[in-house]
Amino acid sequence: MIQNKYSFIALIIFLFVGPFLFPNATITEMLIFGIVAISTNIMLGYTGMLSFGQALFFGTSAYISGLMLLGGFPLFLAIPVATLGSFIISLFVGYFCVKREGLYFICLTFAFNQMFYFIAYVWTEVTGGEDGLVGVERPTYIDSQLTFYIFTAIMFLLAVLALYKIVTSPLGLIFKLIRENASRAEAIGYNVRYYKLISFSIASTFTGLAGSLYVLIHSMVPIDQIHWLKSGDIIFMTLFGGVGSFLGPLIGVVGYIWLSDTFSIIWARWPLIMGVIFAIVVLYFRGGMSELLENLFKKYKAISRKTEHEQDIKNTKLN
Amino acid sequence: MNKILKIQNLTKNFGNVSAVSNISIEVEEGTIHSIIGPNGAGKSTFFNMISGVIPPSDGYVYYKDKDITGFESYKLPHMGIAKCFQITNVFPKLTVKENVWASIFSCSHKSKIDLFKSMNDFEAIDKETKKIVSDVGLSHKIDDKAEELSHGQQRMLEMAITLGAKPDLLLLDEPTQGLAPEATVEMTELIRQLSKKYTILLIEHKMHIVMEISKIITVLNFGEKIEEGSPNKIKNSKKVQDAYLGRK
Amino acid sequence: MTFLIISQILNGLGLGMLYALVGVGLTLILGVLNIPNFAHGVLYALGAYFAYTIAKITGSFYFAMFLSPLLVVLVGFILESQGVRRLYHAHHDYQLLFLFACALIIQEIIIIFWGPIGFSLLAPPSLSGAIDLGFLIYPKYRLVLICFAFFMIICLYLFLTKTNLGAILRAGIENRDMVKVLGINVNMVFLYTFGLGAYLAGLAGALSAPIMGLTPSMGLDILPICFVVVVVAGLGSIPGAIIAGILIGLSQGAATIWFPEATNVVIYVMMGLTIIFRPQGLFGVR
Amino acid sequence: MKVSFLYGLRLKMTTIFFSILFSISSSLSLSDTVNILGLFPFSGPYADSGKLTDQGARIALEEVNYTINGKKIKYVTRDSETKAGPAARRAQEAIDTEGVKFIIGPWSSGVALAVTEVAKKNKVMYYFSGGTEDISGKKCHKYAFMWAANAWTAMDADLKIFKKANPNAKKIYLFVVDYAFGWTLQKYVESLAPKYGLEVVGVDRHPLGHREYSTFITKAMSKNPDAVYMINFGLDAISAVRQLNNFGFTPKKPVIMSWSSGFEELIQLDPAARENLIVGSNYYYTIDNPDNKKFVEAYKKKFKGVPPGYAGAAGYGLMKMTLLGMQKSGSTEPQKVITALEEHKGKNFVGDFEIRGRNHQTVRPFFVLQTKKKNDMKNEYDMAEVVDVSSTEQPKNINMCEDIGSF
Repeated sequence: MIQNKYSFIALIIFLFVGPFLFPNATITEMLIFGIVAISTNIMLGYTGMLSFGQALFFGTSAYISGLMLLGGFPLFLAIPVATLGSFIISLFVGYFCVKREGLYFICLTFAFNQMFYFIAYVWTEVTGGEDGLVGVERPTYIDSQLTFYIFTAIMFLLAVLALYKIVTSPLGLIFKLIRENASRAEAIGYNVRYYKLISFSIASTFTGLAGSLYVLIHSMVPIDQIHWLKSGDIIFMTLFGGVGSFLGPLIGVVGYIWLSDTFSIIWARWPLIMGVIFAIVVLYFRGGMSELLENLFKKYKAISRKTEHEQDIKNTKLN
Repeated sequence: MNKILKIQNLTKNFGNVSAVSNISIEVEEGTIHSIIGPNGAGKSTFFNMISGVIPPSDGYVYYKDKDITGFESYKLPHMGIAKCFQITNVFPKLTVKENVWASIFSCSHKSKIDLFKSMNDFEAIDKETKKIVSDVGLSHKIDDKAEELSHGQQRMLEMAITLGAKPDLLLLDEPTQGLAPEATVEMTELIRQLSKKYTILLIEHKMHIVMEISKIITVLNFGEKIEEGSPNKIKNSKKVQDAYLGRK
Repeated sequence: MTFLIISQILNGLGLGMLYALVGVGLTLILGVLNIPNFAHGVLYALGAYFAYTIAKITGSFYFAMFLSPLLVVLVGFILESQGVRRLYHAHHDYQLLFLFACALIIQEIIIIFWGPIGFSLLAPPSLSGAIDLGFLIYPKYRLVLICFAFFMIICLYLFLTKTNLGAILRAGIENRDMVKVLGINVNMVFLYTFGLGAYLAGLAGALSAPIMGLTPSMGLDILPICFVVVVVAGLGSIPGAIIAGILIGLSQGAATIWFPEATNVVIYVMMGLTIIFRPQGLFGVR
Repeated sequence: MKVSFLYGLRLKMTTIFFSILFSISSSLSLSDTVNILGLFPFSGPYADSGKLTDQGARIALEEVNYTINGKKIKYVTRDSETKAGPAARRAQEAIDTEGVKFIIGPWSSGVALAVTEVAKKNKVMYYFSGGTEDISGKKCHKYAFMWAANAWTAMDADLKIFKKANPNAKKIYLFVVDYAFGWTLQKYVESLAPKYGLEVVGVDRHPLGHREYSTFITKAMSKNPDAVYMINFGLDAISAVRQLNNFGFTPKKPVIMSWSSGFEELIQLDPAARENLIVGSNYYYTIDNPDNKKFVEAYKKKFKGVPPGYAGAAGYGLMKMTLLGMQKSGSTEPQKVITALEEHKGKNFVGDFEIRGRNHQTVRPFFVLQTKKKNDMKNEYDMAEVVDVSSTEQPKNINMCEDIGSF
C-alpha cells in the first residue's frame, strides 16, 4: 500500500515533469500508450492471458473516433462511442478467443488482428486503406500542444484511476485467482471463461480509449496502428516495463519509445539493439524495468541501512 | 434421514475402457460417507464426475433432488457443494487471507456491482475470513503468501478455501494425501469436527482413517462398487479383503 | 477456362507446398516444445539467404539447396540451446518476447551482412524457363518444386511414423508429459524438434528464393501465414498443417480467378470460418 | 520569434535541469542555423532506401558546404520506418527539440500524408518525393511540395513511348497494386490508353506486399496481351517481373514497369530476368546533362563507385529544391522560401522544371528506359538506357488540388 502511494506520487510528478523531459508529441504519445500498456497488463499480468491482438482494438477505436470527428461529431461524443465500439468488438472477439488457452489463445488473437487489419486495408472508402485516415482536426480548445497535453494527462489519470479501482476490487482478485490457478478458481465457484472475457474486455476497452485519443496527436489514423506489429509493440512495452506491478508497464512505454527514438538517431540498425535489450530482459530481468528499479531501490535502502547499522555499531562502541 | 446426494448408474468410458461403471450411491445428510478402493479403482474419475470436471458417459447425479449431472464445476459451489483437492491446489502467489476471502466472496456476493467495489467494503467477509483461517489454525500466517507455507499448512489452507464456500456438502478427495503422520492426525480431527456442520463425501484410500470416522463406506474396485455399509460390515467383508490384499 | 483452372491449381499447389513446409515446422515446435516460435519467419529468410550465398560461392544450386537448410538447423540449435531452453518454464509472454527479439536481431543481421536491398537467386538453367505441357505452359522450376516438396513431405511422414525419434516427437505432441515419463532425454528431444522445425523453415525459404526472391523482410511476411496455417490445421496436427497449407495455397489460387484483390484476405476469411465453425481447427486434437 | 508557451517554458527549464541534454542543441538551433530534417526509412519495409536517400541529400549539402545565406545548415535525420505513426511522432519531435523548419522525405503515401499534417500544423515546409498524388492533389496545402513527376505525366509518358517502340502492340494487361495510388494510376492508364491505340484487356489488382504472381500471370497470359503493364512498385514489381520471366512471358513480349525507381529495382533482377523491360522512372543516372554528370561523379566518388538510383537522386533533388528556395528568397523562413519557389522556372540535374504555384507540383521530365541485354552491358550498373523523356503536364481540370490555401 505504501509503495503504491509512492508510485502514485511519482506518477503525478512524472505528469508535471514529463513535458520538460520529452518533446511534446512524444510525451503525449507515451501517456496514450501508457493507458494501453497498463490496461493490457490487467489481462497479461493480472489475469495471465497473452493477447497478441491488442492493436485491433487500438486501431478500430481510432478509426471510429477519427470518422466521427471527420463527420463533425463533437469530441466528447466521439471518444465514448469509439470506446464503446471497442468494448463491443472485444466481446465478440473475446467470445471466440477465451474458449481457448495458452498458445491457441495467442494464435487466435493474432489471427483476429490480421483479419481486422485486412478489413481496414481493403475497406478504403471508410478507412483510407493504405494511406490511413487523414485530416482529423483537433477541436480548438485542445488545439495547442499544452492544452492537448493537459487533456491527455487528465484522460490518462482518469483511466489509470479507473483501472486501479478495478485492480483493487474483488474483480482484480478474481483475475489473480485465474492467473494463479484457473481450475481451482473454477472449483470455488468462479466462471473462469466469463471472467477471462471481462478481463479481455477491460483491457481492450481501455486500449480502445487510448486509440480514440491517438487520432488527435497527429490528426490522423495511420494503418500501421492496427497491424500485428503494433500488437507486438504493445506486448513488448508492457513486458519491458514489467507485469509485476500496476504502474510498471508505464515505465516500459516510456523506456521503449525513448530508447527506440534515441537509438534510431544513433544507428540505422537500431532494431538490433532493441532486440538485444529484449533478449537480455527476458533472460536476466524477467520482472522488467520496474522490478529492476525496485531492486536497485531495495539495494540502495539495504546499503543505507547497513551503513546506518554500522554507524550505530560504531556509536555504541564509542559510547 | 434426508438423502442429500443421489448418484444413479454413473458410468464413464474412455474409448472402450470403462473407468467407472454403473455406480449408484446415496449420501445421507449430516454423515461422513467414504469411498475407498485401491489405486486405480476409479475413485478419482468418480469424484471428477460428481464435481463436474469431466462429464459422465451415462447416469445421473441428483443434489437435493435436483439433477446436476454434467454441471460445469463453477456452478456447484453456488448450490452448496464444495470440493477439496487431492493435490495441494491453492493460489500460491496470493496471501492466505486472499485465498480464503476469494472463496467466501464467490458464493456470497449478490450483484455484479460488488465486483467493482473496494476490497475494504466487505466487513462481513473479512470477519468470516478471519474466523475460517483461525478454525484451520493459520491465524498467525494470515498475511503470508500461500507458497511460503509448509505443506501441511497448505493442506489446511486448502480446506479453509473449501469451507469458504459455506457448503452443505463437502467433497474431499484424499485430504491426507502426502501428509506427515502428525498432520494426518490433525486433519482427521478437523474432518471429524467438520462433520458436525457439513455432510461429507470423502474419497480416501487409507483404510484406518476411513474406518475411524465414516458412517457409511462404499468400496470400489476396477470401477465397480463391490461393497457398501458400516465400517464394521466393511471390516469383515471378504470381498474387500480380497480387493485390498490382492486377489488371486 | 480449364487451362486457367489447371494452372491455378498448380500455382496453388506450389504455394501451398511452401506453406505446408513452414507450417509443419511451426506445428512441430508449437506442439512438442509448446512455445510460439515467432522466429520461424526469420529462419525461413535465413534459409533463402544462406542458399544465395552458397550458390554464389560454390556455383552449385543443388548444393546450396542441400546445405542451406542444414545451416539454418545450426542457427536453430543455437537459438534453442542458448535461449529457448531457459524459457520452457516461463510464461508464453517471455518466450514470445525472446523469440521476437531473436527475429529482430536476425533480421537486422541479415541487413548488415547482405544489405537492405533484395536479390534474386536464379534456378540453374536446367530448371529455369517454362515447359510446354501441350495444354499449358508452365515454369519448370515450379513443377520441380511441387514434386520435391511433396517428396519431402513423404520423407517427413516416414520419419515421423517409422523412426524412433519420430515416434517420440509424435508422442510429445499428443502428451508432453509422456515424453518426460518415458525417461527420454527431454532436452535432446526438444533440441532435435527445434532443429527439424528450423530445417523445414530453412528449406522452404531456400526453395522459395528462385520464385519470390530474397528480401530482409521476407521473414516477417511469411510469419502470419504460418500462424494461420496452424490455426486452420488445429494446434499440433501435422497432417492438418500439410493439408491446411495446401488448402490455403489453393484458395489463394482460386481467389485470383474470381476475386483478385482478395488473395490475401482469403487466408483470413478461411481462418475466420474455421474459428467460428470448428474452433479446434480442421484436424485439431485438443 | 514566436514560440509557444510550453516551448519557451521548456527552454528555461531545460537550461536549469537538463542543460547537457537539450540546451546546447536547441539554443544553437534557434539562433544562427538552418535546421533541415531528412525523414527517411532506415528500417522497416523500405529500409533499403533510407541510407541511399540520405547519401543523396548529403551530396547536395556538400555542394553548398553546409551553409546557406551565411547560415550554417544543421541537417538531422530520423527513421520513418515507413510507418505513418512513428514518422509523424519523430517529425514532431525533431520540430520540437531540434527546431526543424524544413522536412524532406520520400516514399509511402501513408507516411507523406501523416507528415504533411504535421508540417501544416507546425508551419514547416515539406518537400516530398514518391508515389502519391495527394500532396499536389486532394491534400495539397501551402507547406507541402511534390518533387516526383505527376502520376498522369508519368503514365502518359509510359504509354506514349511504349507505343512508339512497339507500334504493333494493341492489347495490354494491367497488374495494379491495390491501394489508392495504384488505383489513381490505373484510372489514368485506362483513360489514356485509347489515345495511343491500346486496349486494356484485363486488370488484376493484387495486395501490397504480394510476392507470388503465378496465379495472376497465368490469368494474364490466357488473355494473350502484347504487353503486361505493371502498376506496382519495389519488391512487388521485382517479384512480378521475375516470375513473368519464369513463365516465359519476357523476353518474348515486353513488360512495362510504369512507376519504377529504376536503378534500385533493376539491380535486384538478374540480367536474364530483366530483358525487354520498359521502365518509367523519375530518375536514371545516365540522364545526359552537365548537372547530372556532376552529381553522379560526386556520388560515385563518395560511395564506392555505385551510381545513384532514384533514392539517392530524390535525396539530392529534394535538398536541392529546398536550398534553391532559400537561395532565391535570401531567407530561411519557410513561408518566404515557399513563396520564392512558387512558379519558379529553372534547370537542374533532371532537366527543365517548373514549380506550379496552384498545386505545388514540380513539373519536370519523366524518363522511360529500355533495359539492355546482358551482352550489351558495359558494366554491372549499365542496365538500361534512357529512350525518351516526357514532361507533359497533367491537365488542369483533372488535378484534384482545388485550393492550395494560404499560410
